[in-house]
Amino acid sequence: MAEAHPVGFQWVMEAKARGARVIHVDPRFTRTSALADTFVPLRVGTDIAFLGGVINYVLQNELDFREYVVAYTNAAVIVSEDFQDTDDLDGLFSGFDPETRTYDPTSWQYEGSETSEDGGGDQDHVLQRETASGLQHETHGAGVTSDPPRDETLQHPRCVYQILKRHFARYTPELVSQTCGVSTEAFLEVARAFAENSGRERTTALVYSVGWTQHSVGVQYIRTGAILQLLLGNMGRPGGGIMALRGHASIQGSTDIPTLFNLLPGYLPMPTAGKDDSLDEWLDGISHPGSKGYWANARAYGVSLLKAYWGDAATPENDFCFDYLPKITGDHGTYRTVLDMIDGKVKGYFLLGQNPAVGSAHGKAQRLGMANLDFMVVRDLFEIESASFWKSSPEVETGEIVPEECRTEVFLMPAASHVEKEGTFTQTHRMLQWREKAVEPPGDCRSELWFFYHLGRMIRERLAGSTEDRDRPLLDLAWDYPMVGETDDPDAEAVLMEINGFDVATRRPLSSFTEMKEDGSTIGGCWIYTGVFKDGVNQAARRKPGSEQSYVAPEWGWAWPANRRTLYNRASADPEGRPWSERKAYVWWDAERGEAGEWTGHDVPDFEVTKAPSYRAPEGSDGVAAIEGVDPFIMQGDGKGSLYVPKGLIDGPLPTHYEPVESPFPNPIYAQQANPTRKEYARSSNRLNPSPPEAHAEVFPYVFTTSRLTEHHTAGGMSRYVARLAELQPEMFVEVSPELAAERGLENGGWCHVVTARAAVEGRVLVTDRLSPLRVEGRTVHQVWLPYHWGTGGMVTGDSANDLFGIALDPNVLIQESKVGTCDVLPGRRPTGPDLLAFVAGYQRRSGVHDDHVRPIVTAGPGAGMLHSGDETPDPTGGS
Amino acid sequence: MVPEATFTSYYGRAIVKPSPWEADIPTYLFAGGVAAGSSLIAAGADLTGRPILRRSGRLAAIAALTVSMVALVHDLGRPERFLNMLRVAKATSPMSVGTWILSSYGPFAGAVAATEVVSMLPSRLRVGPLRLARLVDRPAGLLAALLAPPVAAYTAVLLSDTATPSWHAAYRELPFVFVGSAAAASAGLGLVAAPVHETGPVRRLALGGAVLELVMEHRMERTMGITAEPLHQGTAGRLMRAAKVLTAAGGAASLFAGRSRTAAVVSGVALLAGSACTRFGVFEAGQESAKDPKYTVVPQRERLERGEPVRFRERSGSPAPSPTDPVTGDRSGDHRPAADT
Amino acid sequence: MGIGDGLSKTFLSWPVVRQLTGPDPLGRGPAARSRHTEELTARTETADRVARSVCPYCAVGCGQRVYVKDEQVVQIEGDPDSPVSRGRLCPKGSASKNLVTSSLRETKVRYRRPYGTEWEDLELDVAMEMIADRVVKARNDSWQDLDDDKTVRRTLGIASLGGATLDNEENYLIKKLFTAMGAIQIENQARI
Amino acid sequence: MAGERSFFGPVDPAADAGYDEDHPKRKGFFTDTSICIGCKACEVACKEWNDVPATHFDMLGSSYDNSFSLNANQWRHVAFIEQAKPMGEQESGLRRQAVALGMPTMGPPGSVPPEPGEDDAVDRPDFRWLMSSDVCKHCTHAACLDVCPTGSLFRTEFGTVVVQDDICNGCGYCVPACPYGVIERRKGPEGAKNVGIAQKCTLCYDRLGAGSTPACAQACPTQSIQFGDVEELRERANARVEQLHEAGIMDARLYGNDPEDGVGGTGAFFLLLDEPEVYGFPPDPVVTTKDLPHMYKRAGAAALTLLAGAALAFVGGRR
Repeated sequence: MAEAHPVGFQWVMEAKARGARVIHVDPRFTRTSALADTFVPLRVGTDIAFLGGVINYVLQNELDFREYVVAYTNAAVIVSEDFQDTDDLDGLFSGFDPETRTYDPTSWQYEGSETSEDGGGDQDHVLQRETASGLQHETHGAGVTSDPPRDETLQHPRCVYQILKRHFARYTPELVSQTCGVSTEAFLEVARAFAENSGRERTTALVYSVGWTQHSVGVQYIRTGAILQLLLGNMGRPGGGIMALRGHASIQGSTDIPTLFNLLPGYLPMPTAGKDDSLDEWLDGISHPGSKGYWANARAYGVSLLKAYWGDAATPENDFCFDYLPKITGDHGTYRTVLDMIDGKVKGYFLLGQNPAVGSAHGKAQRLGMANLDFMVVRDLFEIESASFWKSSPEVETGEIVPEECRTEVFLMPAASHVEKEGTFTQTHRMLQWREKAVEPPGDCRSELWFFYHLGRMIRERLAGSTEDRDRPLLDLAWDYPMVGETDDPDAEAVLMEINGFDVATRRPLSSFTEMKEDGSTIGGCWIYTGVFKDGVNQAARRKPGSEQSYVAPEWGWAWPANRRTLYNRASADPEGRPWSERKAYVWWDAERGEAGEWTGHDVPDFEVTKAPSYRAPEGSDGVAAIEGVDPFIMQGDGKGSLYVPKGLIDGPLPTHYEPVESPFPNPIYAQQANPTRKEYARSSNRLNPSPPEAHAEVFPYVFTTSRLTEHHTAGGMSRYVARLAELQPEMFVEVSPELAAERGLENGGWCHVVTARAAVEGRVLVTDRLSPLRVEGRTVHQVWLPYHWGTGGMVTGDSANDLFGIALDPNVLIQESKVGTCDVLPGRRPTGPDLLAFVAGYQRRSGVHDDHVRPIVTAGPGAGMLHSGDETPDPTGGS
Repeated sequence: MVPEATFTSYYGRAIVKPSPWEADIPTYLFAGGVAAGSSLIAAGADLTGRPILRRSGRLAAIAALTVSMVALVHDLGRPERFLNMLRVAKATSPMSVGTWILSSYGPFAGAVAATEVVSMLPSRLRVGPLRLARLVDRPAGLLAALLAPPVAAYTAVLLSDTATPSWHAAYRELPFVFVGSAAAASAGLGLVAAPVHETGPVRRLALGGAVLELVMEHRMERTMGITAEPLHQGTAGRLMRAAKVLTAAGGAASLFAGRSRTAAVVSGVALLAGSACTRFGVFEAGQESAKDPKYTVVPQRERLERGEPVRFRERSGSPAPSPTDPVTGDRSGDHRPAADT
Repeated sequence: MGIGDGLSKTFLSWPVVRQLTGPDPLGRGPAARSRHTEELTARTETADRVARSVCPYCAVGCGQRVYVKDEQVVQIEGDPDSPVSRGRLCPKGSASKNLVTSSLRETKVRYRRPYGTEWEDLELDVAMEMIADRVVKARNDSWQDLDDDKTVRRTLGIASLGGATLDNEENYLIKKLFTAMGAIQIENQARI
Repeated sequence: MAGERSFFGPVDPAADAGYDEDHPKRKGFFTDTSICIGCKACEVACKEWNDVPATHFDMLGSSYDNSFSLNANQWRHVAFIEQAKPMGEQESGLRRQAVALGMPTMGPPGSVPPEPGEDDAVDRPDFRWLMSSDVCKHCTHAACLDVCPTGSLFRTEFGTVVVQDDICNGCGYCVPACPYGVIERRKGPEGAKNVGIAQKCTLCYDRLGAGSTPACAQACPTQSIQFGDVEELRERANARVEQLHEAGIMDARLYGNDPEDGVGGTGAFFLLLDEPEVYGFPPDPVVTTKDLPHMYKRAGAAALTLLAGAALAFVGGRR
């Protein structure tokens, strides 16, 4: 956190100064570790084992916050008797189909709902994996039965609590030590600290940076954290929670208002062909009729969005132009798309402030994809590597890209900087902050708002008069914004107003998504952002000084939803609505307020303000009315925190330790080596290093990981071109322990290169005690660390660490595993030119990842050893 | 010798910075010394009727002064701002003090050189105001001579009033080394320039200067502790060894300079060279001492280990030391080790 | 008179005279001050205006104040009012002015024609027309009404990556336009 | 007004330099290195505000320090020290390594199979990573200021020491005078402003005039760099040391806070966790001008010696 989010770290230091204990768990000793009370180094890719161990410690010693757990989580719910855990099936859950490598989740359901309408029967995990459906759950869990059978004593052998207890029983301190390379003593210290600092009077916050998501089990990493925090009663309470430290100014915003293939604004799913063929099918798939919670109103959100898109053309008669929405049919993610580029299936590619030639996994695939397009538009501040791939990428040196033979037409369009345009960012705290425009952009620099508005205008002009059905969505598009400024920019505030939504007839801005209508009388571009223009005021532009308001600072910017700063904060009060403790009071029920009592407190209550704790839903109710006074998790189908997830996750209802896709170790717990449901594009241009039980894993004996440095920003597009930052970390380097340096003959300040089946990357050697070898499964493992900021452009250049990774994805969200891999490390500089290709090919040969090599993905159960060449056909170009 | 010191540093990086000065500054030190000594010799020669020695002294002084001024200006980062030196008169700055000394000395040295040149003109050309030259000739020469010793001596303070370990630690003896060096060099120049019959005084001055320089240099090294090391190492070491040999040889040869013109020239050249080597050697040693954190850390660390950090202590019972001498070393508890830098 | 006054003023402002006549005989303080020093003003004081902004780097969301003088950004520093950052910035945020005023910034459209080996210049409006043409053509050429008999109404020929560094309003228009266009491979850093 | 302590000893430097009674309180920095995260925001914020050029684009291989030192183009410098020492009660995690599980070795080629007792070898000493942002000390008795022959370096009303860029002629004398090696003559790069003249931290003199905080202190994310009235900062520092000692970090000590030290105390002082020289500070710095009167005496004596010697040479020669 100190490393990549230094200013956020001030609050950790503040907490520390007030007596908080800071524990840092990381593969290497970082700037954060330097200031932590305790640093625990662990083997990369073993976080589930580590946190699973803490969960086991909590459960075995009954240290959970029982009152919270019983009232607010699904601990008491009884699960189907068909459910079989990984313990029974050697690393697989019940319902596994080795052919498709997916689960039929019917047996995971709550008792009694296995066959019900919203049970598992209708779930198509193959499709869900392809469409990264896990991302839809950013705001909510998948729809689950609202009223399952419960045992509040938590004694029923099939209640979630007991299942959890059995599931994690394997994660003993000894197993944690053996798997993670952490001493039992250090592990127990963390477990004790976690438990001791949670409960009625105290809370523990869990902070991760998004390296956690870059694993083939990334979603389950976070699930493990969530289970632990729910057990300890740390969710929805001040000083608790799980904080994701995201890495880009508006990455939260670009997820909320997604530029993502499977989502529409507000986490509405992109319709899937064959499943969402009508407005009703699409909306019912979201609202799960019969479920509790705010998703029951999905129709209002969806219709308001369609109205925002197609305005007057969207009418009840034509299902609000639902047909205009293109349909997805599977995986259209960025990695799939890049491979399609290599295969010649993509014609045009827009890069908007993103530098995948350096920042995405498997840099070579990225660049080869770019070299095989009709045209590419790069919008950036600088001439980044992705703009000049045709003349300066490593493949030009190796002869894989020949400028004279590369047909891609490239437009490098200079972009306006953050001070040259106005608009909102949504940062990691879900808060929208409005930026004022300071100056006009120089020269041809333009904002994305300008570019896309005018591009749309010009396309519409070209299609005007077209009678083609396909052109209706463009021609009917509501594409009319007031122009401002010297360069004819669309008015960003008008766009924000559309996002917020308004009443069509009166143009009165909506103050809350509860005002959205199903009949098309309101528009709203992103329902969760409704309220940002409450009372016609740009709430995101509020800047009441922090020193003049409470510590929650509700009058600075605006946080979705409804300006709530802590989600699910109803959980900060006990079931009766009283604060769990005076120390930790945050939101509570005040029976004296209003007509019959109201929720009040430091934050906007994340609950219906007048719904008393004593409220119980009438029989047969659904939607918001079904949320009872003791259901804090109002976006969940049952109003409860999910310790166990019967629906919505591709790889299992509970997290379980799988080895990284590339690992020098066999899974110490199960025969199933790695995530059996992961997405892997097996093709010659995407070689993955062998791992047990495959042979030749020893060719890549070391584990490597990457991360950011304080001095740089992701792929370097905003730091390597900036002198003040470039000089602070001017060269690519590789951190190794003194022990590894001795083993491989590496000298501090000298050169070394790191090799995988994809690439060899060189850097200067930094020998440091901050990395230390770990003892894992009875032997010593060395870990290597690389920053990933460099490329061939900018003021300081160097090899790109992301070139080392192959492509293997988490099945829930299709995010790549780019935080762990295996490698070899050699002293000196890497070969150059064609020799480099031969050098890497030599490693491929020795490690057995030859041309028609296919990895065994399922290593347990009846499908063990089955080859999944069907996942991907070899690419025609042959690749590397 | 001081045993090899163990000490801690930050990646072996220097703590204090070496001066940004290059060969200009030791050249300036040397030339300034020659100028000052030459002015003294010229005045003595004038008073004792040694016209060739007088002339050579006066011309040498202005030539050396010119060299030194050029070197000084050339060394500036912003030579065009040279005159900013006259913006203030700072007693705390040896360079400011030196500037004002030179500003006082320079005009007289220049004037007397001018009158000397006038005296060399054929009499038909000595017309108008030039005839007045005779009137200012001797007074100007004597004033130049009176101002000359500070010119020779202040340069030692210039170096010592720094945090450069080997310069600062030498501050007690360095002025004597430098005036000795100035005397020897200027006398050496006199030996080269003047006929034997006029060089009696400069032979004595040469010998005296050489002895003073050698003796005080020896004493200096003994009081500097570890910071004397750079005087024996590398380029500085070679220069200092050469300086000693040349100065000693020049001094010895001066004993025969009264008999042999050759010996006089040899002695003179050796003394000039010796003086130059001394200036360059001391300069270089200081630069090296600044580049190695050892010479900053070790003396200070030793002080701390002894429990004698440099700390201000109010003299008990007595209100204030004399205003003119606020900080000299007689205050109780004000420890003054040999090599405090 | 005037000249005399000027000379005397000049003489009296000569620091040596100030040393001799004032409270600073050593010439360390008031006597040594230059006119430039007396006139020194922080450029945050002389700025024409201040824009309230937010750091463009990571997702902490630190407040920034952007000082503008003569339509140039002259300083960017932390906004002490921000309850997020309390005026503090990390090295990247602190380098924001360097980012937006960097001489390496592209301010002209750069064009690389197919099989080209060098960048060429292109007028902005020409570039826009060319891009619009190519989008329309690529869309037409790769249009797909059906996929396995299922209605899809889309193109798989146009892809986009990026958005995490952009504004919400921009992401909104990007998604809106691409969706209307039928382009679905619209992705950003959140997938990475 | 100058006085008996103008060269050494506790004094209010602004008053000593001749500012009148109602000059502002002395301003300075208290840099608490125990909470420095080494982010270098101070370096960048300083360079942005003061337009200090970027010149050093080489990796040094000294932990994360690629800025080398304080110099003309580096007015803040963050030191990084990796040490085999414990940080108070901190559990670095790097000390206790492997637990011997007595399992059979199955190391692949390329990894060294553990020998009997290797676990002890893996059991390394403890570790800590120190970071510290260095800056000009703004000494009470500032040698750079004292030796400056042009009056370019001067004492401000805030008690700080500042170079006047319009005056400095680049004589370079301040460079060797500084006991901390802070100030330097700017050598380049070409086209940068103020090349050829002495450069160092001004404690953002222009910002102070506007009532603002110096750029580095304003940026510092963890308030490792604290700006304020020196007197108040000294109290804060003492309290902080006490607090750290209570927390078991007995290494904590202040550096430069003592008005009776060799430079009369510094305006920018530090809380360190090891000996000063570990961070590249001189352990017991003394302002060189403390000895200046003595130097002048010696030089006077030497000058008289020369005069007398010359006179003797001529007088004695009368024989």
